[in-house]
Amino acid sequence: MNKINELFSKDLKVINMGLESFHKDLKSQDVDSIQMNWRPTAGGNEKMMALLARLKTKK
Amino acid sequence: MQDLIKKANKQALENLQKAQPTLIGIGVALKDIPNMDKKTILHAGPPITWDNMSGPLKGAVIGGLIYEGLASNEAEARTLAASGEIKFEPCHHHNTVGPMAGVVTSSMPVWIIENKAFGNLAYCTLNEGLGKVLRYGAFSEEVIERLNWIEKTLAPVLTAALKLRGDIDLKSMIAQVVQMGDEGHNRNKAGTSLFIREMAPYIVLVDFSNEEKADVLKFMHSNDHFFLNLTMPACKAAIDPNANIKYSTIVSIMARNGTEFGIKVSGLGDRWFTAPAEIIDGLFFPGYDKEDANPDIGDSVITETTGIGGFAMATAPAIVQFVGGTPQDAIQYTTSMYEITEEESNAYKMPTMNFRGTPTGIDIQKVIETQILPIINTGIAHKDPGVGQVGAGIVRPPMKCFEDALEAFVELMASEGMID
Amino acid sequence: MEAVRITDRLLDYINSHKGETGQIHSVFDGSFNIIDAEGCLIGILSADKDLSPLSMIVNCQSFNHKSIVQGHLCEFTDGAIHFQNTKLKINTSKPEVVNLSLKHIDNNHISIRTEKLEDLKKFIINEGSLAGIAELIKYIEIKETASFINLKSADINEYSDFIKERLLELINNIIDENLELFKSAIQKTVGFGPGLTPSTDDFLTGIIIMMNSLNQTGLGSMLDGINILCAGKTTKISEEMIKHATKGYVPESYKYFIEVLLDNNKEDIAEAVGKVIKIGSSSGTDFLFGVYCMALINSEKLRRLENDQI
Amino acid sequence: MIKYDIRKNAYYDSVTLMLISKEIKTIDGVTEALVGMGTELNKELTVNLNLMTEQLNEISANDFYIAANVESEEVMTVVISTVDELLTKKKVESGSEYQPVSLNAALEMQPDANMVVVSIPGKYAEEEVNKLLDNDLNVMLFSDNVSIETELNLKQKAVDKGLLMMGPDCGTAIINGIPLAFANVVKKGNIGVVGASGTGTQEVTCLIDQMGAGVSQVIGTGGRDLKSEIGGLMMIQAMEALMADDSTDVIVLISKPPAPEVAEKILQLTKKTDKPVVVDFIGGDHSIIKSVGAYPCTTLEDAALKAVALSKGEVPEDFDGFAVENDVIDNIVTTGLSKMKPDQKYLRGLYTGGTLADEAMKMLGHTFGGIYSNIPLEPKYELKSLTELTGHVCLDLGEDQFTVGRPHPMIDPSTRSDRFVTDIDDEVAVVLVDVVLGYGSHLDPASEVATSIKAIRKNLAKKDKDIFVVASITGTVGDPQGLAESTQTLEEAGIIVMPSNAQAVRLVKAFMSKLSGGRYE
Repeated sequence: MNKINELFSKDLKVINMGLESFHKDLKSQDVDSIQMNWRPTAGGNEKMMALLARLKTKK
Repeated sequence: MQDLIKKANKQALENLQKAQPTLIGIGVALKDIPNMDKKTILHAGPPITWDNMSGPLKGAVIGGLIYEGLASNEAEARTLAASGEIKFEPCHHHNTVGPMAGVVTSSMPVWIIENKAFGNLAYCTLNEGLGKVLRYGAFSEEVIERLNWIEKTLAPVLTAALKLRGDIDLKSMIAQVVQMGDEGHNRNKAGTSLFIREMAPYIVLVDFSNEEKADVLKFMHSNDHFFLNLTMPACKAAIDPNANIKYSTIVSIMARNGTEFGIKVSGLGDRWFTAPAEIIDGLFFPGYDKEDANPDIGDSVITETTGIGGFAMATAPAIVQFVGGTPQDAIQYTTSMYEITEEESNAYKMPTMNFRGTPTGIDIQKVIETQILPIINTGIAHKDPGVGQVGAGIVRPPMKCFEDALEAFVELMASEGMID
Repeated sequence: MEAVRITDRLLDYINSHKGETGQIHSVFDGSFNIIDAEGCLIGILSADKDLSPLSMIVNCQSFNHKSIVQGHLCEFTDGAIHFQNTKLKINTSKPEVVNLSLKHIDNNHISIRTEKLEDLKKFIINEGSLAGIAELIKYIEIKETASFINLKSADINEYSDFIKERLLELINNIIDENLELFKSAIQKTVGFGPGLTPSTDDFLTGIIIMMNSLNQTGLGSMLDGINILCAGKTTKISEEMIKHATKGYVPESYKYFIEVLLDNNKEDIAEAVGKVIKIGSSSGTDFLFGVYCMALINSEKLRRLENDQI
Repeated sequence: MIKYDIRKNAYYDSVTLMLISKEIKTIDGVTEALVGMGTELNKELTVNLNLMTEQLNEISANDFYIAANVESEEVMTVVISTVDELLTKKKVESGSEYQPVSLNAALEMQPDANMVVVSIPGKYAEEEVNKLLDNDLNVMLFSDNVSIETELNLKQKAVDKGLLMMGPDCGTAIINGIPLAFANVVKKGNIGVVGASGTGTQEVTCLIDQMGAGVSQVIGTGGRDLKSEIGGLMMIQAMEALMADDSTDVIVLISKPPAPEVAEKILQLTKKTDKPVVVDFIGGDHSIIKSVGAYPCTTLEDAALKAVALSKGEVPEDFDGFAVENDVIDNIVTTGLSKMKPDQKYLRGLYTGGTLADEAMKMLGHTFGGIYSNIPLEPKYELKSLTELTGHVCLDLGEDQFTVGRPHPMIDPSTRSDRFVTDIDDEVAVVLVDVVLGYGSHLDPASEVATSIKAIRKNLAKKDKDIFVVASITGTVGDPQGLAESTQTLEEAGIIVMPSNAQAVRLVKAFMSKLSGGRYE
């Protein structure tokens, strides 16, 4: 069975990244959902993002 | 690169988890602390010159000089301090930690903690109690008198009692107090009580007058934070083996001198990364407010560096008013710290977190990535010398320390040809 | 959701209104209200809220989600309240039933000890929320008539300043047992002040429930029709609170407090007062202020009666 | 200046009210302020504090109000936003579940998560979705402003891993019966839907529910999936899953007309299943669909009807009429026409759902002249100005031109409320609107429309005029807003509510055709 059909046979467990109203809607229907306090990597600080990325490169 | 970092960080955490900080005795700064001499004064935080010291630290230095007999009054002490004759060095450069101003002078008695797993030692003065005390920059006669009493009575009584009692395993003691509602930084009530319980049977046996012995017990009893000066060097001893692990991005020191906040990172060895210390957002004692507060000061943040203090806030519901008022807030704070740490403590477990281990081992990569700064519980000193504590609260280090450290780490790796 | 505790009146009410519908009137974090066709307000509360005369506590922490929306309809059925639009249902078949009546205290001519009233005053001043009108307690003196002492030079909030004369008028009309003037004074005080239940309404609730509990001739008859006088002059939620008080019903913590206050075997009112002060923002304190005034009026009256007999 | 903020029948707990009172008095530029319920005595105090304006008379005992003496309009805006902040802040605190920042922490809290709904700014979507797919998580990517190259990379990765990557710009899905983002409460059933158009998919699923049938899964693909750059990667992925799904007996595909080679690929795939496939390539060519044995449709409603018929094993028939008898429709048209004045000749379609607007224009075609739009069928009908409308106009108010700095009109209907004021002039005869219910949508969009229409009617009545207003509701009885309640709200405002967008458009077509004595016939 592929992963999508596997999904169809399970309870939906959601992570919501972004608009909190989507999470609240799910909660109000008793759906298992958690809300992330998402923020861009390094708060969007491009210099820091570049530094982190450099440490992740393979050499 | 990430594989090397992971391996190094794993090593750092293994060291930390394996640590066995143990109280082995009381010594004297001059004799026991490495590279100490009569003209050296140790202080909290990263290096600082006399000119740049804040009020409480200057006050403590003045008090220290008077206590040592190097000066007889404030004016003399100031002149001497400014003369260049006195060497000011961070406690951390001498395997030592000091709360608030953290001033250590040559005659002071110090706890000696041995990390039995590695054999390294750490030192810290004996806690002076509350009110007008040297660590908050007070240097009046009563302060000096108390320091003398600590030297002449408290330390000898405890030294003798410790000899009878034998070594005390601080790791298991801290593990217990974490389950008794202490987070190990702003709340030390359980720790102090437990320590008295351990020591009392031996104190009564030692060869001192009943009055002296009673004074010692009363002194410990009257000061909830007595145990802080044991927790701190225990943390220091535990984390010092991580002072220099190549490729590790784990924070090995956080400390403040009242002017600057500084951190060190394991893989970057001895380099300090500093930024101006922040004013603490906290609860003030009646009659004081933010205007009176000195910027963040003290080495006590070594507790957070090793995964207790603010990181273990969830276990200390008694002091949740510092973090917003409800035990739920405290749990939120602790939970958020798991996002920037490498592992969970195998020894310090929190009942309110379903006995989850405290978040341990701050990774600078994670701090930058998530923008979550370590949370620090701390006392607030008055900006003027000698006034003392004016409140308590929470503070976070400046982001700049972590940004600079990350940049330095990347540069180092690049210079070694490890990355492009 | 399951109802955990319910007042006997609400249970009776639901049982006698089966098949009828109501509408969600207002929604808060820890509670929401249903209003029915007759205009009765029914409170659905989370566990940490105070049970009020026509309410129930359910096993739900927060009502702040989309399934409970102002204006949604519901239906009372046998053993449950069903909400249309959503699948929400409150099961009312097995809750603990609570009686919140204060009518049945049978002591005639209760005299509350002066020390107890002094304690009450201290608690209100030191621990209460004086953001409503309760700060007037510092200045009020009730003897044969009521008056304010040293109020002119005092710095009081805009609400207290605005209402002070009318409050005095109201109290004096009670002392005089002048029914007509009392009723007109009520109309001039009801529905004033900050909060969802304006401060004077909390104050009046205190006055009214004490009139009911003190069980003195003359006072009880003054209560007839008060709820009609207040209609439209304050919020629906307040109107209902006053209506219940005229019938001798108050929220659970209020009831507990009055019982402690009136029980001469009990000295310490601190715990009971503490519970009341926590209600609302200043509501509990304003209520206590009303209770204090009425209790003082009563004590003064009894004192005069005794003196007369001598 | 003295300003008011009045909230009718609004009840906030006292602690919140006190907090508001305290906070707004500290705002710079506020010299005096009063916060409370609008009882007579509180209003009297308002007068005493010199905060009187005639607005005070509008307030009743059950209204919450703020009266403030402020330096400028801007200060009042600050006051109002402070109040809103305080009102919502409390709610967040009461939730008090920890909200993780990093994906690792989220996965620790929800270790068996299998779906992530992503609605973050588009420029960060690539990095985050890549991480999600690396963790074998299905993704619904609501965000827009994601480049087509990124979309291709992400979908390619999802296909390789056998995962769903719905989107970008995917507004609706129902997985295992759970509505995600903008979706309706639709009964469970045996119809599987794959949609590349959000409101189109909502309309079809709602109609399926209203017809008494239900859905197994509703999978969104994002609007660009059937372009040649993407090649229908996700639609194919979803179709294959539905073909293999035992709970799905009928498959419905909804999209704007795809690139020809993509259409070909998808239709070829339908041959590989015994399950009937209903295809609505809105306004697209039918013959090619028929040639592979699938069922083409004329409208979204037609698609729903055919799917429902097939789900019951019945033979589907084309539907292009009304649910009621023709004389009922004639009657509505005649009554409406009788109220028109000679200068009233134009149509205004004000849509919150883009696919519905598109369907309307396609159905109306050129029956009574071209229709200007921000999403025109032909370039020459592109609106030159969004502020001065002339001729027949049909707008998709969900497009970027209208949503700069404000939420989508399905969430915040004020965009449309404003357009009602500006766009309906003396020459307008007919207004055509959609009302989209369900999770994600506004709490009561019907009331917003009703209020606007009532106000317009009131103004027109002064000139002895009226307008002909037709609406359709995309919603179900299970939706939080309620289909019946919404219908009632609209009808009470004199709005004709049709059972589907298609029928609403047909009614408008009939009306417009007869307007001005059959000028267009």
